[in-house]
Amino acid sequence: MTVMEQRGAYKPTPPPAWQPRTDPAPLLPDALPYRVLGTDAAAEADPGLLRRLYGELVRGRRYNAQATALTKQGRLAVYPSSTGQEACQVAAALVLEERDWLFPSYRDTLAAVARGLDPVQALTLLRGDWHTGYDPREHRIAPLCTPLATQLPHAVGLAHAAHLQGDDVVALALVGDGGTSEGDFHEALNFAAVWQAPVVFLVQNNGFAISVPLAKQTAAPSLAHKAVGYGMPGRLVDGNDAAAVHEVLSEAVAHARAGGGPTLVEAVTYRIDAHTNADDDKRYRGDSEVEAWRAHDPIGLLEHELTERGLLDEDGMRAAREKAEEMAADLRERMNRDPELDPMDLFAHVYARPTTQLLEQEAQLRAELDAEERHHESEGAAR
Amino acid sequence: MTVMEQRGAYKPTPPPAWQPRTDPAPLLPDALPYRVLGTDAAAEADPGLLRRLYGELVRGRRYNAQATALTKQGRLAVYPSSTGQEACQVAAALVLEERDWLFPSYRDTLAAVARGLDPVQALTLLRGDWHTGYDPREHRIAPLCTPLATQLPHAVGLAHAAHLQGDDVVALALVGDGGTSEGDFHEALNFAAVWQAPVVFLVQNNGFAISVPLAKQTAAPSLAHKAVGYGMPGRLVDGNDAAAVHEVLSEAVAHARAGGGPTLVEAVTYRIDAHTNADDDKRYRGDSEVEAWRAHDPIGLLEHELTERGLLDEDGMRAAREKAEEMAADLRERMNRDPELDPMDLFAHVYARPTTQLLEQEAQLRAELDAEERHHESEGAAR
Amino acid sequence: MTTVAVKPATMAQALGRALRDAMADDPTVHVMGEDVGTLGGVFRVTDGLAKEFGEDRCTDTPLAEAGILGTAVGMAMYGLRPVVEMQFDAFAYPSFEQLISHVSRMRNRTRGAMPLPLTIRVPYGGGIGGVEHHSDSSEAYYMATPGLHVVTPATVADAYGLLRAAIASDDPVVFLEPKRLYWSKDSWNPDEPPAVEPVGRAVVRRSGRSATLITYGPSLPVCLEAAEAAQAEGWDLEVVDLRSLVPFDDETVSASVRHTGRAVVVHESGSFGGPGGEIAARVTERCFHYLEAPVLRVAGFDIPYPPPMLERHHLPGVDRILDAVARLQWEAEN
Amino acid sequence: MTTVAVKPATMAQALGRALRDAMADDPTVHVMGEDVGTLGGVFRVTDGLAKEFGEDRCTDTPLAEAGILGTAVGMAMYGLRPVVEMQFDAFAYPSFEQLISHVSRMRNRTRGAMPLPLTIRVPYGGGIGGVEHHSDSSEAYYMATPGLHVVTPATVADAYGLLRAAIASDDPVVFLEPKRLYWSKDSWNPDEPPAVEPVGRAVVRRSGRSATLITYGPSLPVCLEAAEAAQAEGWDLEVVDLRSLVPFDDETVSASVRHTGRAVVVHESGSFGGPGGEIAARVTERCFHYLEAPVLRVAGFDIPYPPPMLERHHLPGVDRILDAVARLQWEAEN
Ligand SMILES: Cc1ncc(C[n+]2csc(CCOP(=O)(O)OP(=O)(O)O)c2C)c(N)n1
Ligand SMILES: Cc1ncc(C[n+]2csc(CCOP(=O)(O)OP(=O)(O)O)c2C)c(N)n1
Ligand SMILES: [Mg+2]
Ligand SMILES: [Mg+2]
Repeated sequence: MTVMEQRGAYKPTPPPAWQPRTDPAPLLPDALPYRVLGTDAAAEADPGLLRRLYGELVRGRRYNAQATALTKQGRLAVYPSSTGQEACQVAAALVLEERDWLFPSYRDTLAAVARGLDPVQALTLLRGDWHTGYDPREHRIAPLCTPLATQLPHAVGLAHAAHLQGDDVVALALVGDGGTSEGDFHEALNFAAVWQAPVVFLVQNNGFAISVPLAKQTAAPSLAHKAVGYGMPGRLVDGNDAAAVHEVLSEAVAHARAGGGPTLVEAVTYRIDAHTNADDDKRYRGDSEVEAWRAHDPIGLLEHELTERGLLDEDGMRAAREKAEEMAADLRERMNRDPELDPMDLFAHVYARPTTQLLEQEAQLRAELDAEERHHESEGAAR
Repeated sequence: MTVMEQRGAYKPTPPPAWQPRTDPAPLLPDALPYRVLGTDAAAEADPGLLRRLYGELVRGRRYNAQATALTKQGRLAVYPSSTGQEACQVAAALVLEERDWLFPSYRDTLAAVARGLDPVQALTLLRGDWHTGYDPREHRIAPLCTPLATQLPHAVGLAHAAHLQGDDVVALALVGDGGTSEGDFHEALNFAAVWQAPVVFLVQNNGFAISVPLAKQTAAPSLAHKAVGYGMPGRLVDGNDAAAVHEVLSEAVAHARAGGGPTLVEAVTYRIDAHTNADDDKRYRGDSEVEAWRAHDPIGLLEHELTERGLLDEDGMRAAREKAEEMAADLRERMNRDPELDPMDLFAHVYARPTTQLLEQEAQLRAELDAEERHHESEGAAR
Repeated sequence: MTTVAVKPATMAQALGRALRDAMADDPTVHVMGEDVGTLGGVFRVTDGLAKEFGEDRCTDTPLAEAGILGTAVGMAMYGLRPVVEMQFDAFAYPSFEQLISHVSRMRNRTRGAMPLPLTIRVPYGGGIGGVEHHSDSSEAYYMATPGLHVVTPATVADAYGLLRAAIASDDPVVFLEPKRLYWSKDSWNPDEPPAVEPVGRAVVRRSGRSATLITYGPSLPVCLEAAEAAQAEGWDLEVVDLRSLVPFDDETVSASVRHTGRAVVVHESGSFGGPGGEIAARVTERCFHYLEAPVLRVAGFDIPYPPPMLERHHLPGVDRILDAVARLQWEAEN
Repeated sequence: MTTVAVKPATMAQALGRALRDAMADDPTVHVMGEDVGTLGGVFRVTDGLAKEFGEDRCTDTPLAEAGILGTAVGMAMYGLRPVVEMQFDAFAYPSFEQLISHVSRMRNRTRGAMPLPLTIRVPYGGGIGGVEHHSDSSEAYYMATPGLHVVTPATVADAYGLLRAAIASDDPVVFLEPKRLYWSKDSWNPDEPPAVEPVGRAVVRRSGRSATLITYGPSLPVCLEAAEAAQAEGWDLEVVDLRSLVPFDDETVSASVRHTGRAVVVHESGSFGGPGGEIAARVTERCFHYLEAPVLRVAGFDIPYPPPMLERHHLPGVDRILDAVARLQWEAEN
């Protein structure tokens, strides 16, 4: 239609009714990270839960220390420690029902362990053993995900599928501050909001993506502010305050389960150790920053609260430490045994049934191994 | 460090000072799309600018009609019309200085034409002729971009490069509502904000991505709300109100030029025609919706304003139409001539210098063409 | 006995019918992608599915290919069988990280505990006058990614049979649909759709003694035409339709080449690093002493896909195939 | 005359030096990527550049590979010469849409008006005990994308010379850095870095008469070792280091194979659809009548890259190369 045809009939009208698709106000995070410990809100926290969180934090810290030690002994190929982030790891595990799903990144083995996974299974990948050490469906823990943020659409799809099937299942996905810059973060959150999928996104903002500080990662007021751009609520929480993280995540999970859709939670925390054992954090940060965060330690915070309120005494602390030591000793002991891998597994699971090409390659490797063995045997016989 | 080593020294402290990296309030868009025409703000608009916009809108509408007609005559392979969106197209072109860069998508040939590009050059791609019909550097118009949102990081990089070189250049990038769902949108806006690059993003929210309505694309309050998640201002504007779009974009460009960083502008508009000539929009939308938007037509709105205020009379309208018809006649005439393409160009610009592999393939094609020609000649001679 | 109405169907219709039947047979089959619901897809392959099965089973997604494939992975993790549509070949590229890092590896990563029965439909290839990014032949990327099956039909019956098999497969299948054959027709009985074809078997479409044309998808009709034309030159060409690039049917292909002693691989995809190199290499490995000449390749040039007005120069046509056949060192025979 | 200190440098250091010298020579050269600034890169290749040239010339970007490559495209459009680092092979996949749809096509799209002088550095390959996604050999994807150059050094000197050439090139270059050779050493004179090598020339690293090993990057040292070991078996192997996969140096490779009459292609990348197929096919096309046996391939298996504890079974080693050489139908010779 040309403008000529258009004229005459034309009466200007206001644009067809525009209205926001969602009210933005309730989606915006609070001005400051939500805290419980050391605030008035602490009085309302369930003592049983706090004690449980405490035990898990102590065990988690010990787990981190043990895993780090195992890298030094060559028993782990690499370990990205979550020391300092235990409150996030533990709370993420504890808010879930058995039927729910956890989507961890490479840094989140502790969350899997806190959920009940055998630490040796959790560490299989990082040990240099097979890529995944457990059956994800049995534990409802997705494989540890290395390509950043790529696990987020998986969590959305799984939650959506469960919802479509009428199952009352929530997915909780973990991602780092750096991971929020990836396109997959964006696409996942958008799909989740459009589909109103029962999924919770927990960003552990630990200040760094390897060496890159948050200021080079984003100019946003907070990462939680990204939520409004998808039409989901954003929540900001003190990530070292286990009670606060637990409360905020519990609410988000309940909201999702009730059909309210996804939530984005940013937990402000700090990575106390280097990125991994292979990293040298002296190159990009000073001790004073680390020290400032040590003084806001998740275990210390909770321990202080519990002891102040008479919910924890020396005996309780000792008991927690002992349980942690037991776990560590068992882990150490079992990680010191060499895992047994079958080279033939290289071909076993590429497809449901190997292609003829793979069968040929399998035969080749088998022949090589047989030859190697005969060689060893004959060498042995010769001696 | 285990929790054991940690205890004793520990004094709980509040978390190291947290503060928003940006104040979110000024980043949020207004509750309703900004309008000028038909509101009090119109009185302040520059009459000269309004008349110029009017002339361009009339010409733009005629251009859209002519291009659509050319598809029916087989003179264009495909045409994605911007009928109904002329206010966005024209304003985007007019707010830029000559040294600035425009990053159009496949739908934005009109913006390029309004910027001064020869329509035949703008339509080269859509005609089935070579991929880009003009020298992007000469016109500071990037090639029409088909893979959605992929032009956005280019705009950011170019603006950033100009800024680093000390050049006073702004880039304006166009994208559709559908394109905002792509990861590249997210990554581009994030880089832009972190780098404070002088770039303006204009989302033409025309209600659809082919057949998919906005409600299936996003649950956000508005697309402009996405800005806060990157730490840049988001602006919402009536995309059919040329004066309003011009004002909002001008401000954003000035802000960027002054070193204030990027802005995200959402222009609410409507695609009056089908997605392209190949699309059948009856499959996904009713006439009444289209009619409602016709009553809020960008040309009608501006014409009404101008005639009401005595800034435009029948003569002025006729003059605008005549100029538009001239352009259309010239375009029609030139598009009816067959373009001349040299098959050898297939190899000429793959690399700065063709590889030996390409030289071989070039020789092959040349031999084939020579043989074809000899064949034609001998056939001609035989007759 | 009732007489059955045998009427012509296009490849697009056969694909749509395969989706419909799969969805009817198995409630875990979900179709998703851009414009697949209300519109029925830009090629109308999914026409009617949203109406018949509801928008939850045939879903218009947001516009984000990595998101589409990534959420489909999650759905498959939960036990569904997603069938994803990528709108065009080149628009699948944003999903490559999900494809390579997850789709192809999830089963292996979990030692079989978490297979991904996913089908990714990708309209591919040129010859339809499409502007930039609408005519890519991207099969080399898929072939180089272990863990994927790569399947492509060339006939209406195979479009049905292979798509059913792909959806039924417990492994991820990249299902390449030759765009320019969407409107090709064949008669079939709509009450009795063609058989489900096993994935991984090539088929000899034309028997011959002089040389073998090895091809697939959009190039099959061109090769059959070339074989007809070759008769005039005294060549009796055999034509093998691969149908499945992964797994590769070495048996059928090698048997044919051992029989003829000469071979040309024909495809639209670029030559360098394209499928033809792999095919020529493996045929040569297996048939070296039967070969009278090196296996030749007729392929697209090693250039970005050309604009519509030049595409005829790029696409392998009958003449270029015959030229290659002529170069198969026939004099050596006598 | 002063005596020059010749001291050993690692490949990582040579690469760093190449970046430094390029930045010093040309102010339009910009280095960007994840952790390339303050940290100096996870392999320390960019160590010191941010300090010497400022963060605007050596920039820690946000964590988004498509964004990194996409903004680099824009920077190149404005006349800069970005050198992008992808942290690991598998983490380049998110950038593939930008790579395929723009980086490789911009010059062609604009008929040469807008070339993209971009270098993309990609650490690749295995053998370093890396967990999943840290050991991919992704060269097949790059080779199948016309418009890209694909270059990979195997020696310390080439690391310098080829990277300088890549940065100086007016075309986009994917520069593949063999991770497990980062710490390989060679002596050089830091005051007089090695020559800038032209992109596109293969080089014979070892002369021999019996058969040619065609290889590149991480497999070169393995091939040289195999060639030494082969002597004991009476085979005198020639070893060709391709250095550039695109453009491919047919001349050097064919000359060698015509001379020896036998060839094995060796690479870490998977065999099916990998570089070896292309190489074997083109060598066979060019040298058919000189070949005593089909060109064989020794490559990684067609599987996702294995966990560290199994990678030694996957990587082509000396024995596997010698086995292939043994299968080159030596009996046919007599
Ligand atoms: C797609 C992708 N790009 C790059 C990497 C390499 N990499 C591993 S961890 C990391 C930093 C991640 O930072 P963040 O998301 O904040 O998580 P954190 O390590 O702090 O837990 C990078 C760049 C990767 N794993 N995946
Ligand atoms: C990456 C990518 N995916 C898919 C397409 C196919 N496609 C072309 S236009 C279009 C819809 C775009 O909608 P929108 O961004 O709202 O822009 P509009 O067409 O409305 O201007 C789609 C899906 C594409 N061009 N690029
Ligand atoms: Mg982090
Ligand atoms: Mg739109």
